Amino acid sequence: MPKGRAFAPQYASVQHRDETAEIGMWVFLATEVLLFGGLLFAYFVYRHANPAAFAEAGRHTRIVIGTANTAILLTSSFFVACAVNALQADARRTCIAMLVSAMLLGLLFLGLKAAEYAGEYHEHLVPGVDFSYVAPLADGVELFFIFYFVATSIHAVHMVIGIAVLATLAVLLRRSASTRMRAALHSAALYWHFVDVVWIVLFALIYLPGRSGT
Amino acid sequence: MWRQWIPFWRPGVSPYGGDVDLLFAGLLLASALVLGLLFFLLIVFCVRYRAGNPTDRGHRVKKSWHWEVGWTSASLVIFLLLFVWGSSVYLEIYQKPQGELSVFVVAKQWMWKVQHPGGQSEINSLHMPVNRPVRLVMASQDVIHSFFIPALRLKHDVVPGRYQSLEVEAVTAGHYHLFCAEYCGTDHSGMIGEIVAMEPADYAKWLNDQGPANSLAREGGALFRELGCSGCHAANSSVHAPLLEGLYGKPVPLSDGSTVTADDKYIRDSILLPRSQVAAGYQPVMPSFEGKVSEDQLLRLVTYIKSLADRAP
Amino acid sequence: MTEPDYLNSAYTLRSWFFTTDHKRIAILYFATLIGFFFIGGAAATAIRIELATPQADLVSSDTYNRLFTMHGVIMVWFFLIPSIPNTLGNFIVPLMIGARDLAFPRLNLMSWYLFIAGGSVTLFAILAGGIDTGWTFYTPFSTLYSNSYVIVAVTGIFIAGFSSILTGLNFIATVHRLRAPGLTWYRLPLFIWSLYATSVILVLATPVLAITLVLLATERFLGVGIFDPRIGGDPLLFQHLFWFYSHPAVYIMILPGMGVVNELISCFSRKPVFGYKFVAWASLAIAAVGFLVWGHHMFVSGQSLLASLVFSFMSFIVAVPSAIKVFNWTATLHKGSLRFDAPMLYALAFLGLFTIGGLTGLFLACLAFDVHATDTYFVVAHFHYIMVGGMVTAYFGGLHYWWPKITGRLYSEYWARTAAVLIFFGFNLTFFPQFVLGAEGMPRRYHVYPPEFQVWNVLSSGGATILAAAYLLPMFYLGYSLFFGRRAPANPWDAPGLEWQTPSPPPEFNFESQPVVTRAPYQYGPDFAAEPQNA
Amino acid sequence: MTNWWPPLTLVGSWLALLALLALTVTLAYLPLGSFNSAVAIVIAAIKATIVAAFFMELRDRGARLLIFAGAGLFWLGILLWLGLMDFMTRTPA
Repeated sequence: MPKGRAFAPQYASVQHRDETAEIGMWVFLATEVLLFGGLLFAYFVYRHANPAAFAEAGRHTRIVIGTANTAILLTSSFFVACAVNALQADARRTCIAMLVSAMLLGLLFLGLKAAEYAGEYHEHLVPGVDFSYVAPLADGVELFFIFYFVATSIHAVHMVIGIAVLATLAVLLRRSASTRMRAALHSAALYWHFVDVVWIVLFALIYLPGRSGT
Repeated sequence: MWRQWIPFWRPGVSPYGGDVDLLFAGLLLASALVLGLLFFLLIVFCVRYRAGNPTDRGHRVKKSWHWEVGWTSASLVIFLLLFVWGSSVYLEIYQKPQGELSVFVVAKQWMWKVQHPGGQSEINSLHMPVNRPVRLVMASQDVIHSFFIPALRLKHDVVPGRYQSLEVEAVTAGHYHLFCAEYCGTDHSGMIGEIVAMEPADYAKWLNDQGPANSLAREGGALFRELGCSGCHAANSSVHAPLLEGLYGKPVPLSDGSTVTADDKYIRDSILLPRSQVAAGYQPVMPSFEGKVSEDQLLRLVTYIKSLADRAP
Repeated sequence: MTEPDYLNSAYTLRSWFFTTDHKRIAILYFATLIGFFFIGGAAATAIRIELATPQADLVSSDTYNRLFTMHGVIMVWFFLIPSIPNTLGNFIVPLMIGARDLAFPRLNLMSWYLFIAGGSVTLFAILAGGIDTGWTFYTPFSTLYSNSYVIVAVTGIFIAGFSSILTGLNFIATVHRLRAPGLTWYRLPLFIWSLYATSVILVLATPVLAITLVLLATERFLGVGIFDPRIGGDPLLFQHLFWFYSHPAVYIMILPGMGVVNELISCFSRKPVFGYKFVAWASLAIAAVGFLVWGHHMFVSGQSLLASLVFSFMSFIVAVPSAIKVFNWTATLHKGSLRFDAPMLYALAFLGLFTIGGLTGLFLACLAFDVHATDTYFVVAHFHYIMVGGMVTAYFGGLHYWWPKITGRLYSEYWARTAAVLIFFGFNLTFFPQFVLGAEGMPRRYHVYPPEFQVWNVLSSGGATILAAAYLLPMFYLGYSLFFGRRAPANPWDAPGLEWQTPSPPPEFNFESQPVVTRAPYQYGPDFAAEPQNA
Repeated sequence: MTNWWPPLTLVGSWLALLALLALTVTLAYLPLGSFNSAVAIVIAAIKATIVAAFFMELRDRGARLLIFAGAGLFWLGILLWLGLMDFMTRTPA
């Protein structure tokens, strides 16, 4: 049996291994699409049933925080893409710096998200914990906020995992930049960008409805 | 007659029961032919081509496309025919209820409560006249149940949160099983009853024998006052609330600009979820009666409001 | 001196529980699944004993409800879904395609640990007091009215779901990237095609189940109304989400069985599978169209008429590729040279039982008849013909076929054939009467029932006794063969597949040198030169 | 090693994404009636495509990865299409 190779015995070459890892990552992302897909389906069903309530509820979200967070996440994605590119150019220090910046932006995102949650808690908009909303359409508004909290918290869990992965990679990259690390960084980057894409969609569904007053 | 070929199956006694039975017979026949052919081929091949049996194994069928395309399209055509047949009978079963005789059915863990329009009520049984369509209005108080009468070849789920209308009709007098077919908890298998289909004269007599009862609408009216609804929904009330006379069946403009028809579901929702669909020009001040009224009280209230349909507002 | 086989490469516990060898992981899965099969089977036995009489005499209603829920949950998620993919698939796929391992061996081990974790959590829920919702967890019963360990059980299934996803992901990457040189797609054995199709479903359907279970647990835990009509939620939304996973899951449970049967029928008739390309693409067609039919579980639930019509239509369409397969298998026998070893008996039993299951599926796809038959024993009989008559039979067939490869031992052919015949008759006696019961209108999940249904129930319970005994038999003769069976040669069936070109049991990295493939699969018999495929 | 500069495509995508974000927020406040939600979703789709094509490097990859990336979306489409079909075509019973 082959020993002392840089890659596992089922592969023929480093490139073979990395391409397989990339395929695996994309299959995983397809899975993730359907995970959030179930939520989207629920969202559209209830939005279809309560269009006015969803517009009204949309106006109760904090668009400033939402927009800022979107910009933050887009920028962090940009940094991660740069990190991948920098490592390809053997600029290991730049790569680490980019990863750390992306992580910090991710943490900033989570911080803003937490502030947003706190605000909603004070406004009694947390279904199941403290929800009181006296107005017509209150039920539809509650359905919206259930979706809002489930979707954003699952997204936040993904963010936490992503930050942890980036942190691990940043630490490991300080030691060496083996081909294995490049493949790992590539997969991690795909994951981070995917979490970004999910947020782009959530942003459109959560923060934008009802802004024009209709 | 083809029916005798399904010996264990008692004939359906609804107007479309025969159609369902015929469909079943057709499916059985088609399956029997396919299975027969398959088993025949299996046995013939197994015997003839067993290892060691000297037989002609040359001239194997090489080009498979003809066969493949052949049996693919044959199955497709048969399946499409079955689809059309099954669907047409289905539309017949679930046609829009026309019956002028409305009976309310409330399902709850684990019983069927039946309310006749004249106020007669029964539990786990439903008396109905033969050869006359009856419109069932069904509601569930807790979980999903399913109203299943095998003899009528009829079944429909009763989902909480909505009214389900269903037309039933029996052509032969008799006692038939009523089952709950959707699993609903501990006593699911105890949630059974019977359908008693009677000649019209017997049915009239049965209704009479149930003793003098208040009509559902009158009981609903009493409830309307008891629950304090009349305090607001009255012409001389100090609270600005919509009048309910002449409301039923009319379009209602809502505060969000849309319009709904004041049907059973709208009235029911307005009692339970008053904040969801607020009539235009009114404040959402009505308290929710969620949890305060049971499904059968709701039925009475709805019937009462329905009975006001002809009065001038 | 050749290197030691995978069973003898190391003996420590560590070498088993931290192995990344796909063959050892397959064995780990196999041992686990035997346990779950017997737990699920014990519940089934209790159910059949209880149903021998119309009244309640063995258990209370609450216990009965917990029994059938446990039977369903265990058998679906902890036996049928992982059965062929994770045991035979794990073992055979790399061997069949000439790879040294799966693409992601550590992910493979992790999937087993996730499975164990999910299984333990679910078993805990069962031991702590059970779940009484039925395996379908319909709302609002499961969220508001059930007084049992729903959240715990759902957590277990959620975890096991990720095990499925990892397995599917691993197979997809493996089949795409690790095929031996020369092994083009159309040279792949059909078992690989069907596992590939299965993996597609595993990867794309399971996450929807995961999110559905999250929503269910959230609603139950916080009391918010996601599916609860009190604030305008819709209980049917749950059913849509649930069946979007659970109908394709039925194909997860049958496609691998079909794959095994291809191998068996071809091997024991000494002929290539008739219409290889049709059968291969039929697997993918089933996987794809299988996603379009879920609403046929909801014909009487109050979904829109249009939806019912569309879903009924799609359900007929999805039957076409299955029909193609049955015809092709039958045609494969034509002018073959048939040997009736135990695996072939299982394959023939599969053919008959699966066809009955498939045909009765058409009954249920037919809208008007479904109104009568849904939620009755007709449905129970139908899916047991597919799941047990189809999948479990194929599983046993595959197990006997590859047993010499996996263990390096030969079992008693006499006992194996006896068991196959007993299973076939026991199975039919158990489940055929249930078609009659369903047609007569006996609803499923009934603890007590009107006395007129007793005759058929007694027949069914009698059959179940035979079936239970027949399922126990292989435990003995296969167990015996492990210790006392004759040593198996590398290729006991004289088959051309790559997995037979390496010693039994295979060495740790499967092949001594990288095999190269030069021809199509299933080249049996005198028509094809006996040159080894492993050049 | 220190004189690495980010490629223009990445910078360009990033700026385009931020611009689209500004655009979608602005458009959300314009009274377009039912077009508001359509616009929001279309812009979200464009943004997602930019991320996928440039950040996730899909534009340099072969057909196989495109199929893998598309499969999830395709099946999501099935879920939404057939699922919503029921809810949109229900008639009150």
